[in-house]
Amino acid sequence: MGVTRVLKAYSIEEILDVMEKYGEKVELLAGGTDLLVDIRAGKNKGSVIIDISDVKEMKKIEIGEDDIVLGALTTFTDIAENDYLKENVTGLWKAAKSVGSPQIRNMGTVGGNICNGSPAADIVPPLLVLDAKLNIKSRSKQRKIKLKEFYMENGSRNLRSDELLYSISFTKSRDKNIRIGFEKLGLRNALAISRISCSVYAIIGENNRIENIRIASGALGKYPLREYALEKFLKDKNLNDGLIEEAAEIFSHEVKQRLSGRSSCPYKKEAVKGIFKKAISFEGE
Amino acid sequence: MNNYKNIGKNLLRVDGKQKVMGKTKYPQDIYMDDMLYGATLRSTEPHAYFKIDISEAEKLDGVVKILTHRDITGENRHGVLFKDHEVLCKEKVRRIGDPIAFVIAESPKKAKEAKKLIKIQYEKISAVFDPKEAMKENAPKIHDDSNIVYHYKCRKGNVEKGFKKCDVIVEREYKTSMVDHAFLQPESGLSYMEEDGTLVICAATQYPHFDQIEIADALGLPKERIKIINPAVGGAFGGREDITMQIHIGLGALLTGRPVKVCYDREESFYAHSKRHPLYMKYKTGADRTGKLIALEAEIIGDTGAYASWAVNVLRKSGVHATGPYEIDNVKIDSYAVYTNNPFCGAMRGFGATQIPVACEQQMDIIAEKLGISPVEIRLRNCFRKNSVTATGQVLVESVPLDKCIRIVSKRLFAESEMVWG
Amino acid sequence: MKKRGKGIAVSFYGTGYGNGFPDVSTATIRLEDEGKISISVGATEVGQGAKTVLSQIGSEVLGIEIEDIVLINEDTSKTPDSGTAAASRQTYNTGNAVKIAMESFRKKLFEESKELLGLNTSIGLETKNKEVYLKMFPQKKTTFKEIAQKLKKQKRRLEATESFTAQTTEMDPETGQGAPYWPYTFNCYGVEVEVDTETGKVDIIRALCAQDVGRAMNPTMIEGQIDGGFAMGAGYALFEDLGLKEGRIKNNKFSKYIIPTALDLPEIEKFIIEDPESTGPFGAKGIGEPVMIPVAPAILNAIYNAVGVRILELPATPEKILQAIKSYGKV
Amino acid sequence: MINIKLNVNGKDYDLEIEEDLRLIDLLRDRLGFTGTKEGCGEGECGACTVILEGKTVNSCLLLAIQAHGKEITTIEGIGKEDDLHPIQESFLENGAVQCGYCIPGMVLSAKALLDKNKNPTRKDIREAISGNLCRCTGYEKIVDSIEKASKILQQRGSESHEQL
Repeated sequence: MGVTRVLKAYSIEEILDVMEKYGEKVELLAGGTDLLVDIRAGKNKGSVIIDISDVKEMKKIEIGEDDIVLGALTTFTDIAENDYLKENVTGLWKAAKSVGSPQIRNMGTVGGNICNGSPAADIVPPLLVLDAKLNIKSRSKQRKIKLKEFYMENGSRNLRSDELLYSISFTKSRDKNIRIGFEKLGLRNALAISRISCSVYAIIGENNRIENIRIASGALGKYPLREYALEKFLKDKNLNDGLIEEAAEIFSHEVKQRLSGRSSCPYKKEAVKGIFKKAISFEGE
Repeated sequence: MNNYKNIGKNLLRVDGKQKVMGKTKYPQDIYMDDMLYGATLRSTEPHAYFKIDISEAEKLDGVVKILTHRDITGENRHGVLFKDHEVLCKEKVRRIGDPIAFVIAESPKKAKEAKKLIKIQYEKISAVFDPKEAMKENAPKIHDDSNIVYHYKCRKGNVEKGFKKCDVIVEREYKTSMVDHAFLQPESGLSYMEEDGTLVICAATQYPHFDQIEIADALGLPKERIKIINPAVGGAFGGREDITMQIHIGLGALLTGRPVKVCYDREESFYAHSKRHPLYMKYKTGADRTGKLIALEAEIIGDTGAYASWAVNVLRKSGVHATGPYEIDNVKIDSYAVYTNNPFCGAMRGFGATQIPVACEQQMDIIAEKLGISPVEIRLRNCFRKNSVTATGQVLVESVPLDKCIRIVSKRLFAESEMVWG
Repeated sequence: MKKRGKGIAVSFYGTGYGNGFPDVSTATIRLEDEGKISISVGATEVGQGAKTVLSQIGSEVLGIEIEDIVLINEDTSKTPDSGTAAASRQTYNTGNAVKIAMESFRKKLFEESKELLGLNTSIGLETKNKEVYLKMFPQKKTTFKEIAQKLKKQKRRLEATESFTAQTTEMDPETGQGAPYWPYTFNCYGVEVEVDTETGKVDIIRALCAQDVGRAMNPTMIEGQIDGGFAMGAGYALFEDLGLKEGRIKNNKFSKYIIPTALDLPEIEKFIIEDPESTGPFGAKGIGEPVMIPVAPAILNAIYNAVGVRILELPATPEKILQAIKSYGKV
Repeated sequence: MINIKLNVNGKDYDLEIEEDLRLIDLLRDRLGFTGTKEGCGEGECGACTVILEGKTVNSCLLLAIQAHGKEITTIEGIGKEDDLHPIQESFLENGAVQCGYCIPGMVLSAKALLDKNKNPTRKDIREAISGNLCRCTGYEKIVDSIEKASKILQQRGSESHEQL
């Protein structure tokens, strides 16, 4: 589809005005790292483009008392250069740093990555394990939904054409035994789309008891997924190498079912074990 | 190192400063007044007859002319060795990406728009993509006669007798992939007429004087009427030896009297230029207990895709280098170049000699391991030295420092203990 | 678990078109206004450094600075045919043509100087710093500029055109016996790789390249060729594939056709080996293609040394390596 | 058509453009900054890198409107004929240039890095140019050149401090 109009908005209000006016035909241009590729291939869904890259109120990282709020236009570079996130939300920081290249990280946004809905979106698995919520606004009302409810079974997204995702928030963890890991497997060490990615959030108590655990994967399904079966298996057990091996086998089995019949299945069901083990090692750099 | 004034010195590149300032003009960086823009319509079928209807596209405002094979003023052919390419396909396409029409319009957007309005009906015919199948008598013929373009033979000594004397024989089959030059500068060209009637073709190429001949032949003009300007090349690696858009823009400028420019995007570039030949290599290598090579037999099949390009020279180079740099008394090599309906293969860095070591250098390691000697030792035992004789009987009379290269690398790579293997 | 392995590979490469096909390069040298020297060749600069190396070779013969040379190669109406910029032949073939042409230009230059200086013979004439002087009586000298001005007045041009043809014979069609290429270039490369046995991913952690060059014309540029050749060889071994399916290129753009980035390559230890080739200009041989050839096999041998699997079909993707490890690897 | 204002290499421009014009096409076709190159059209190769408000971006993945009211530096804004930038000087001296097509993007990625990180490690440098593909050089001499340029800039930085 061609592009008929390009408008520029400087505030959320202006965005909502244009969305109200053009409805289905609207396509939001944030970083552009996905949309511009679609436009060039004529695959863009809407023909009215709103350039929202200068809406200041959506470009922020707020470290609050209880919550951390990322404006939807927060770029991967913003996250990668945020020391608080590097120290305390390492998995999210590492995922942001692993995206594409410096140029792509300087433009690509968290909101764009979520809305584009690629199964290999790198920032989504860590946000899933952080049980992040999406703050959505339309002219008439405001909604807050869990990220894990954003991707629908039929491949569409829980976002109406007159609604704007303006920020993402997750609870701030003050408990120091909280660990957040991320690992990605790409074909090369930069400019690499994830073939498998995995993020792990865990509260590890005395003698390594897993008091709470959330796991999410990327590129192992139609969109990034929470791995509930794996979480159930690990919860309340003591984290040790043997347990990790067992969990890796379960994960492999899950992937084998999910991707059976697809050409990538034989490889991904094996390689997922290695990626999971690295994610649950909570390595930093 | 030597007492020369400039030889052996790290003098700065004469073209470096312009490049570092971004001032170097590649063809896509050149603009002229009154310029028209071209877009090539390429086949989406690997093997088919086709019918083309440009009537609707011609009427689109902004379209100045749409070239098809009918507009060609000279010979509708080109090719570095055999003239098996068509400038614009007449009635049959042999690969996905074959050029069928060249739209010339006032803007790139208009040219692309018009391209979509051209109607093509394909009448698909059976295609073949595996060279081994294509070699068979009953395989679909890509060009008129046999699909086997070339067969190189090398015979030295007697391999049957040789293999009987071997303590170890290793037989494996190898296959290399079809890859692309991936030079950073996509193809782009600009053509215009000068006052004195000279037709200028400005495009990145590796052999301007040969392009001149091919363009003159296709336009039916004397070579002296054609001037090739080769302002700057953004990498080539063998991928700019075959004609891509040069004749299309030359014909466009000739027939419209206005400058015509075309810039391929990356996707079109992937289909427009040659690829590296994938090689199927069947190797049988034999050595005695000490690791001395005695006999080597190899059958090499190169898939050259829909057009020959440099297939003969590439598969010949594979054949000559098939032994690796080792003295072997008994050698039997057969290397074939075969047409298929794959994208066409031609020159790429190493030209047939790059694929070979994927096979023969692994054969050496396999033999070494079976004999319990190190990969270094087996290479030093067999490698060419001064006055060694190659499989084609050529005497390497000077400058053969291969053993020195092996020692320098091995000393640093392998710890002392690792030098003895197995 | 990460396992390391080391591997080497050697190669030889015959430069030039080969098999008796006439491999000819032609160069024209001219004295331009102001005493500049122009070298006109049809040799293309594709980035390999031909313009610089050919200027170095030409300037050496006249003992002048490279800045005093204008290298013209962009326009067929102003340059002779010097053959393709391919087959690693430009330094060797067109380098020789430039050297021979410059030597005959030098003779003509001395003849002109003899006239200008009123000498009976050109014996003893030398040239340095764009001056031509009598060795035995240095005050007797003229400059390139003066000669150029004299010629301009006389409406004459001082130029020399020479060609070089490489030695190659056609091979016997039945036995393949003959001398298809000359000269040959040799090398040995070694690599150390690290293979992740759980994902099959390969990282190259060390690279050593010993490259025979005959004589190095410009060491820094040769190192650039070795680095670039190594990168292209690494891509060939591990990443690159057009993904052909029924004649269709699946990986037809840079997001799918994967070439190495700066983070995929190790620091490369390079060793330039000089053993001058008498038929080469100042002993030089072609290296443009040879620098790429032993990389893929060295990597494949190193992968075997690390995890005991032989990858017989390029590229050595994580899928193939992991599948091979699971089925028969020594891990 | 829409109007946009932007500053390129220190000069202000006020232009009427087609709404969906990409930034790279504005720079090359409208303003003649042909040092910005297109290599892939999908933000993979970095040959179209420019610096937008201090950060490197792929100008093929931006609509021109996104640069409205902003400052852009292209290769033409780096150094002058007789006074090259230390990065350009170092690229020449250390053999970093071959075909030259990726070089404008590489120089800009290097500049953006050194503006933020005066003393980068070789890994930092490789990371900074990881979005700039090169097929000729194998990157090593580009990394060498940026490392040496960082030393020269630090030296000049300290010299100017002494003069203050």
